[in-house]
Amino acid sequence: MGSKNKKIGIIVSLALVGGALAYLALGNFGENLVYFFTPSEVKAFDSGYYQKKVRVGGMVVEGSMEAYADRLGMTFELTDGEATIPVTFEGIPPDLFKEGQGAVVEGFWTGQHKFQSNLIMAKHSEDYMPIELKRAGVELPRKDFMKSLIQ
Amino acid sequence: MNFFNVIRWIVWKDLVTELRSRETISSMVFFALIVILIFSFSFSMDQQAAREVIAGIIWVAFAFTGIIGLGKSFSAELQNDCIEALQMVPESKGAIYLGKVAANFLFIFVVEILLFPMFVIFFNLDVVEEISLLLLIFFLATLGLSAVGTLFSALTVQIRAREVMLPILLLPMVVPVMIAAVEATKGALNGDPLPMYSQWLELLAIFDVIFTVVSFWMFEFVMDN
Amino acid sequence: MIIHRVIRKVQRFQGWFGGGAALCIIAGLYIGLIGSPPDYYQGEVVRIMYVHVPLAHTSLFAYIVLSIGSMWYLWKRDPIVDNMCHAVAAIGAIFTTLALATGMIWGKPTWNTWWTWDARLTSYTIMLMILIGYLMLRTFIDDSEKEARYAAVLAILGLVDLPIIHFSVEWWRTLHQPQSISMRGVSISSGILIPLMCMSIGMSLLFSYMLMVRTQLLYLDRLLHAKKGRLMSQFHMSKTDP
Amino acid sequence: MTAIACQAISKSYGHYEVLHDISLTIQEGECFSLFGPNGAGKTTLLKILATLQRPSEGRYEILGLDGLKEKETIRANMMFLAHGAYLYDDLNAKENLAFALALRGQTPTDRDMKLALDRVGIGAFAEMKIRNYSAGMKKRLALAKAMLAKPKVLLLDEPFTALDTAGTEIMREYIRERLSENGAVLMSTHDHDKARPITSRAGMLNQGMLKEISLEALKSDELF
Repeated sequence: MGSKNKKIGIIVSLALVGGALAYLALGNFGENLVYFFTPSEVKAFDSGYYQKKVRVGGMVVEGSMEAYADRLGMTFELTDGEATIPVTFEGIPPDLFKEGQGAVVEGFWTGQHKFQSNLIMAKHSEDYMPIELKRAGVELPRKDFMKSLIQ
Repeated sequence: MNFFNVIRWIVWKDLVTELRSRETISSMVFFALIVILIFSFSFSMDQQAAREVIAGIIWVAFAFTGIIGLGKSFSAELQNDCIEALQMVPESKGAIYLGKVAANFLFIFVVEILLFPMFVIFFNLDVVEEISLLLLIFFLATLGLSAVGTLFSALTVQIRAREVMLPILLLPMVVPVMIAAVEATKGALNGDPLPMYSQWLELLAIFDVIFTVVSFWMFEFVMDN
Repeated sequence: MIIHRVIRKVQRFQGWFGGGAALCIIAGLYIGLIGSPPDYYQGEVVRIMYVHVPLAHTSLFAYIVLSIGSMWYLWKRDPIVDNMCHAVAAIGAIFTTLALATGMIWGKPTWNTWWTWDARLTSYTIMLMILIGYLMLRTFIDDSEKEARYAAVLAILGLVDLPIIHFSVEWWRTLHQPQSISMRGVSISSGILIPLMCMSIGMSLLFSYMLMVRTQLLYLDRLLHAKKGRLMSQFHMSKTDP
Repeated sequence: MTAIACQAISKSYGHYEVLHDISLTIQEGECFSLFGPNGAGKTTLLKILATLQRPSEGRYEILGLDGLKEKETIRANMMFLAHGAYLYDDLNAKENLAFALALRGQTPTDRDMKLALDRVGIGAFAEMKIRNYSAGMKKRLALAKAMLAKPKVLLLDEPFTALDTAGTEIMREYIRERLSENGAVLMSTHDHDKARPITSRAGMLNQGMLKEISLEALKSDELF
């Protein structure tokens, strides 16, 4: 290939890759590629999503946790600050699963607007501080969980 | 321009030898048939359960079949040391790359078209409405597979243990193609609305563009010292 | 060539890198495991972070070094750059394996799962597979020039592939927490930050030290092979010459 | 003008150095014959000069062009008849010729191809698949390819193996024709009787080292 043709080749290549990368970066289609949905999104699901396995992430609402009396499992509510959804869970939750903390649950959004789950994953934030400081009421500069939920 | 002539002649040569020997396509088809049969023996499924996993099965079968075709593409050049003649072509090696990608794409795509009815029969799929969309998914994913696969075929054919190294190097690289193809196929077979999985088609197209360009330039270093 | 001069200069301080690494890692482990307080949320489990995070950062850095080195090799064809790439791939594979293992040990008590196909985990796994494929590829080629060329091609393709893999799994909102130290500020209190920084610096120094030693080893090995081959052929020549 | 000039070329595979410090100059119109026992490195040297392999050390020029940088121009003016004939088993003789020359950017007419095939004596098998050819016929077809390509520099690896007496004469006649048109030829062979009539200079390659030998020495059998 002559050097002139090589130049044309390089320009075409750069244009193609640049265009693809720009589309990747500027296009908004990345929004749909998520590991988990937020409760507001779940509430807006149409019937196409019923009975499909999805993951939902949010904060466990304080005081909403209620264990079943007769079997393993519980109900609780999950919120993203705007919308709140009820979750029923069967099984043993992880140790770090607590009220007021983040969690990702896997399961189905039913037509009755309840989330049925059998797997809870505790999501922790990127904040780390000693327990004494926390007891003394020291807060890190930003709000604990929400920033890692919505970057 | 000689660049495009070389592309044309490479495609012509691969098609003519394939039409006369029928080695690649027949071995691919029979291999894939065996894979389909084994899958359908090992999962005896109702239609609902099949929907969940069928997209994955289809693409596992297509990827393995594709690897057979891609491996043959350059191992055929080893007869009478023809690969050395390709290395001595007084033209950018990218022309050979594009010709080979076109031929490989054609072979794999034809095999996929031949095999898809088998999946429909063995797994009781209902695909009439989505057929054109499925063809588009096959087209984009096969292009991505052959773009990377042609490069690795040329690379592994010139080293020891070539049959083992082709899948070992190729499969990790095409993970994005496999993820996107499976997700899009799943969406199409479920009859989901297109916007729910159109981003996977876009991702396939982006992968195709980027990898064809990068492999085009890297092919120079694989075929030439 | 300039790279040889740079390597020779840096290598004079090789001992400092090794010593610094030992010092930082011993201090970091002591503060991290004994001296520092438990986390308010994760408790004692947080201590795995002192090993996991530095390993993960270093292995990512190793891949970046590998791909830059590979591009440089294809451009300049300097064999010592290839020795460096070979060295960094082996060390990177070890660091990546350890980062994944410690991550799994951390994930089980905190997330309640050993493994999930989250973006960061997936791309690290593929990175490890590419590195292993890279090291395997190198053992199957006799011609060292060809070996270097093909290995570089593989590394560059991986460099293009890894962001797309990361992207194609999930773009944002992953189970993995975001980075604690970023443009937006630091969200670690100092009692936990100090051992983490100590370990990070120690691990980077350890990586650099290992890289220097191994590059040197491969370089000398290559010279030795060349010398040996030359002596052998001269020996045969003297026997067959009348 | 100098056709081939290589300076201090070395090549090693792993532990073994195949070529050691080879320097060689061949002028236009010269035929250099390379002799040596099996495993002496003849094929490796030819492959390096054919731009198929990169030397571990040293540099070379062909027609005044740098062998590591201006490979594409060199290739357009050079032909390498290697041990493998570079032919596709499922194509016939004419298709093989057309394909090989098209890759070089040449488009021979049907008549040219027929003439070349007749000249090497396989015109009757022009439409036959190469798969059914004998080794000697394949060699003749490769020669026909070189006749159509008309290269300025011709590299030959064992040109006389598999050829019968008539085939050997056709090969020698073709080499003489290239030399008369100011081409340069470098060939490796161990058959000094067949090579002597066309050799202008000769060299002995042994254990990776090259030593030039006189034409008189070629006639005596002591060397071999």
